[in-house]
This record gives sequence, structure tokens and C-alpha cells, in this order.
Amino acid sequence: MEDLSWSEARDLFRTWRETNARKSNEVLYHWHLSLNINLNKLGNEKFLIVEQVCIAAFDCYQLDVANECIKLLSSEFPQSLRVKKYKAMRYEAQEDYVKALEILDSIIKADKSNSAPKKRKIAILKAQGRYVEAIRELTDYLKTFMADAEAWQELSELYIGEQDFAKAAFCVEELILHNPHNHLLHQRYADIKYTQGGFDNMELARSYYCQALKLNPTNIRALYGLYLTCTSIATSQKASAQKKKDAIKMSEWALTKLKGSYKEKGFETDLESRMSAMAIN
Amino acid sequence: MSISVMTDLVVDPNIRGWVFLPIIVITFLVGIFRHYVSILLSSQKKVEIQQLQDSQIILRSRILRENAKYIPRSSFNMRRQFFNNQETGYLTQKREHTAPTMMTDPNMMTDMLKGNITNVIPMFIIGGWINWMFSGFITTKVPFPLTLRFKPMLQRGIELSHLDASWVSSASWYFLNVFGLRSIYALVLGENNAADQSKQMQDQMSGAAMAMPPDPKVAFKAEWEALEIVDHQWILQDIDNSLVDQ
Amino acid sequence: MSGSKAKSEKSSTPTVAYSEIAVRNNATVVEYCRTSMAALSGCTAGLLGLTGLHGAAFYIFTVFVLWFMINLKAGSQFNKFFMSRKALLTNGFFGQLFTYILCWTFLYGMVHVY
Amino acid sequence: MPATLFHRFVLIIGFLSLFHAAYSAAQHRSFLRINEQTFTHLPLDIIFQSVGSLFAVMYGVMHIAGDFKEIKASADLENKTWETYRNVPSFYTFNHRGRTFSPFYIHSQHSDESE
Repeated sequence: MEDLSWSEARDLFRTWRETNARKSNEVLYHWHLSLNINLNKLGNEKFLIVEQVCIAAFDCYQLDVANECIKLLSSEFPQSLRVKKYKAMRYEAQEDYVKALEILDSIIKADKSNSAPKKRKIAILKAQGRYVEAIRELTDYLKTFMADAEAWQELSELYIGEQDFAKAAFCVEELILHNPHNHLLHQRYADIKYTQGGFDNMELARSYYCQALKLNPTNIRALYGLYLTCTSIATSQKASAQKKKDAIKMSEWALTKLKGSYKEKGFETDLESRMSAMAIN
Repeated sequence: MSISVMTDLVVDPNIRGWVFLPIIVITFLVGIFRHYVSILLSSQKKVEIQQLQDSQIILRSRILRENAKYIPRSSFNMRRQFFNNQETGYLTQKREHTAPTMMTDPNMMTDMLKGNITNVIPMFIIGGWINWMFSGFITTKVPFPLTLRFKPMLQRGIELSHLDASWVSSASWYFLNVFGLRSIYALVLGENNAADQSKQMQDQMSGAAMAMPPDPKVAFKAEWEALEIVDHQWILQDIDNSLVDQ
Repeated sequence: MSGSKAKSEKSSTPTVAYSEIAVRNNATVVEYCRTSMAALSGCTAGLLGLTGLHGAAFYIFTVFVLWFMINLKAGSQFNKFFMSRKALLTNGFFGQLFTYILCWTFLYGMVHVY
Repeated sequence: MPATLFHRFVLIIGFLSLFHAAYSAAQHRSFLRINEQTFTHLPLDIIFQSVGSLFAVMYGVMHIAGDFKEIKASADLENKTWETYRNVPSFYTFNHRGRTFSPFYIHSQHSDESE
């Protein structure tokens, strides 16, 4: 990690906040190096950065830093429930879930429409490894906060963990509805459908890989996916002759594209043999 | 004030220092002050969980309508069934209680009162005070010719029938300021001002509390209708060919 | 709802999707420039003692200057930031007229009336 | 290009210059009135100063107003990976294996065992 001036670090932190990057170690490093001292120069972003550092400190189990941040926040916003949430999260980091839940429940009691503590409660269930309960709680949560894309995202991950792919696909569909121009979501949906298997799902997966590629032609994973789905369709017994022909054509197209992009990067590999190792039958 | 009826009116420069400038400064400062008072008074809106759910479901159903073309037909039908099913659909369900009306909900009353306190009352008080304090002055002249129709608007408090319409009286100058300074406030206060930031911190992120529909039944009915007539066209039908053709 | 504007743009051009946040950010920046330009050019017009049609002509002149400056700021990759140049010019043509007139009247009064 | 000190400097200088021009113009008007001359137009130097400072201020404002963002939705997504996209801060859990790298954590575990 290189040393940055405080303003560069602030900009970097901002991009990390916006992209949800989990760079906890780096955040703490820059905090100690430059931002810590220049805290009052940060202006409007000061407390956003303190929050960011606080979470990073939990993540890296540096509770003294976290305590410092919480102290800063609670001296500025003594009544804020949002700061109270960080106190709960400190107990979470110490794995003292009983105390954490106590605080979270008190927040929910004070403000029923507050979504953040409910999400933390689900995260606690996840941390304890009680995935089925976490799923149940999360679906309950989504009955009220239906338009919460983050929660749908988390639910799809949980379902995938439980190998319930149909439901995971449902969640990703919901995400696509929210954000139809995100190639990653289309690719994810196709991934899930491909994993589910079966002829119909393969066709769906192929369409969505295509969509992902259309939105972002540099998505290599989607190219691989396209190739795999097409070869799988081509060898399927259910497919008609015309479909097989199309699929073979597409798989060849994908393969040349893949080879082209590898060549651009200067790699020469035996792609076909690698592909056949990856394919599922 | 020395008014000599020449080709041009000569106005005492003292009016500039003691009437013209004070009015604009007072109006501006009152606007700034009002902004901060309204921040102080604004209460954390208590959102009923039911209301939140209603607004979220309408949001979700709208997104479904708009972006339905990106998901397969079966998935779309599944969702529409959830919303519009005759018996159990969310949008067709029967609600026994009605939305809180203006009179029954004390929160709404206080909110309205606060809105009045910060918006309407100062305007009247300051306006009245300025009218009393600086009454009867000619303050300025608009630099463009105006028809006589504008006379009552621009020369409130002055009854001179031979005065050219482009002269502005003190009371009218105040009202011009009240309306004209609005975008200046946006310039001074609206751009990432600290007050808003800290407010965001304190408002505890109460989810995506959207604009609450006043009466969920009406909104649900409209949404139900709109969703019912959506004709699902899956746009990925022919995507593979169009991709290869590119 | 705030999102509806960007959504309608999406439906008219299905191939290109616009990020709503970025569009709104750009609109705020332009609006900020427009308001300050209206206020400042109003001040200048009042200072110069422009009256009647000269003042109106000066307003139109500054609107064009602002448009030119925005073009300059956006640089060669204009289409990256805005949908069309023409809309940028025509959209806010009269929006800030009142601010302009107020500042114009104010400085004209300060400088030339007394 | 973000706003720099230079732009703020230009802005402030422009404002001062504009104010100065206004003051000069007012002085000019009162001078004319005392000498009972009629006003035709301002002296050229005041005109140039005011228009010049208007452009200077606008130049400063343009830069201070903020930067434009790219409006293509795919622009910021193109370089994103699924790993950052799927990362949801609201659902972070902290009892992951990376935690054992923290010196403080090992310490607390020892004390747990000794109890």
C-alpha cells in the first residue's frame, strides 16, 4: 500500500463507499496514516468516513479503533439510533450476540420502520450459522421492505448457500427488475440457471449470458458461460436439429471471441481442453 | 424624499442606504434564518409500518411493470399473480381501516402547523413590519418599460397616478425580493450544505420511506389496473442472433 | 417520483441506458451554473446601466456564453455527459429569468437610480 | 478537474473586481449629477472591467460547481466485478477467518482459554 495524502485518501474512501468495496485493512491503514490526524479537514464527509472506519475496525477486530469511532459519533449525535447500531455491532464483533440483540431490539422498539437493525439481526443469525432461520427472518423482512434490493441480494446468496437455486433465481429476477442494465445480474441469473441444469434452463441461461455480453462485451465469465451452455444445448437430446445447429454456431462464435481476448492479453492456451474440463453433463 | 417632476426622477441617496439595501438584506437573512429554523423544527416523521409496506409494494409493482421485459414470462406471471390474484393478491386485498385523515391524525396537524410557522407567518410578519417601517418610499426603478397594468403590483403603498409604471415602491420591492431570492437560496443553501448532511446522519436511515400514498386503496386500484393490462414481451427472445450479428 | 424522468429516457432509447444518479448530478451542476450566471449577469447588466431591450439582449448573450462554457468544460466527450447540446441550451432558457431581473433591478437601482 | 485554490482565488478576485466596478459606476453617476451632465454611457474602462470580472467569476463558478459524471449506466459497471457488487455492508458478519490475523483477537482468545 502506498502512502496517500489525506485528500487522496478521502477520495479513495469515497469510491470504496460507493462501490461497497470491503477493503477493511486498507481503510484502517489509511486512517492511521493520514485521515486520523486530518479529521477536521474532511468537512461534510467526516462522519461518513468515521462510520466507514468503524465498520472496517470491526472487520479487522481492532476494537480500540472502533471504540474511538463510536465515541466520536456518539458525542456528535448522542440520540442517534444509527450510532446505537454501531454499539450493537461492537458486541457482534466480540461474538457477544445476546447483548447485541438486546441493543438492536431496543432500536427496533424505538423506531419500528428502521430497517438497519433488522438487517443486523439477520446478519447475526448468519454469523451464528443458523442459515435457515436467517432465510426465514429475511423473507419476513422482505414482506415489509419489498423494494430493498440489498436484502434480495442477500437472500439470493443465502438460498444459493442452501442450494435452493429456484428461489435464488427468483431473488435475482427481482434484482434484475430493480437494475435491468447491470450485466453482472444477468450473468448471475444465467449462472444460477446453468447450475440448475435441464434443457429449458440452459436456453434461459444462454439468453441471459447473451444479454450480459451485450451490456458489457468484456465480461469473460459470460463468454465462458455462453460457450458452455451452447455446447450443452448442442449435445442435448431434447434440442431440435435447427437448435443444435444454431448452438454450435454460437459456441464457435464464443470460442473465437474468447481466444481473441486471451490473445489480446498475450496468453496462448489450449482453451478447448480447459473448457471440456469445466463442462457439466 | 425629493420628487421633482423632471424627465427623470431624482431620488435621495439616503433611501438607498436606509430603505433599499436594508430590505434586500433583511429578506435574505430572514430566508436563511427560516431555513435553519425549519431544520430545527422538522421532526423525524414516524412512519407506520403499514404505510411503509404500502409504499414499497407500489414501488415494486411499478418496477415490475416497467422492467417486466427483462425477466422470463413465467416469472412475470408469478409476480403478477402475487399482486393481482383475485382472493389473496396484495393489491386486491380488503383493508378494513382507512387512511388517517387530516383531522384524526394529530401528527399531520402539528406538521402543518410547523409548516405554517416557518413559511407563512414570517412572511406576513416581516412583510407587515417592512410595510410599516419603510412605507411610502419609492425605492428603485426597473430598468425596462412597463405598461400601466403593472402599477398596482409595483407601486403598492403609493397612490400617484402620474408616476411612471417602472418605479417600484418599498412594499413591492420586498415582495419582489421574496420571490426572486428563491433560487439564490438554492445556490447558497442547497449545495451540499452541512445542515442537511448532519440531518441525514440523525435520521437513522428509516428505510426507503417514499412519498406515502394518501389513500392506499386508490393507489392500489390504479396499480392493479396498470399491472393487469401489461402485455409481457420478453426482449431476450432473439438476443443470441442479434449478439452474433453485431 | 424522482426516478421517473430517467426511466422515460430509458424507454425512448432502449439500447443506451443512463445512470439516473449521474444524470441528476449533471443537472444539478448545470443548474448551479445557470443560477449563478443569471445572478451575476443580472448584476453586470444593472451595473452597466442597460435598459429595456439591451438588458434582454444581454441575458440572451450570457445564456449563450454559459452554454459555450459548459461545452468547453465538458470538452470533446460531450455525449458522455449530456444527451444533447440543444436541449442543454433551450431547457433552462427562461428558468432563471426572474433571478436575472431581480439582480438587474437591484444593481441598476444601486448604481444608476440614486 | 476538481476545484482548486486557484479557482477560488479567481472567484474572489472576480467578485472584488465586480464590486469595484459597481462602486466606480456609482461614483461616475454621482459625479455627472453634481456637474449636471447627462448620462450617455459609462466610461469604457468600467465596462471592460465589469464584463471581464463577470467572465472571471463564471470561470471560477464553473469549476467550483462540480464535475460532470458519465451518464452511461454501464460506465461505472463495466469495471465492477461480482465480488464487489455482491458485497452488502448491511449484512456484514465479523466472525470470519481473517479475524485471526488481528493481534488483539488472538490475545482475547488466550484469555478465554485460560478462564
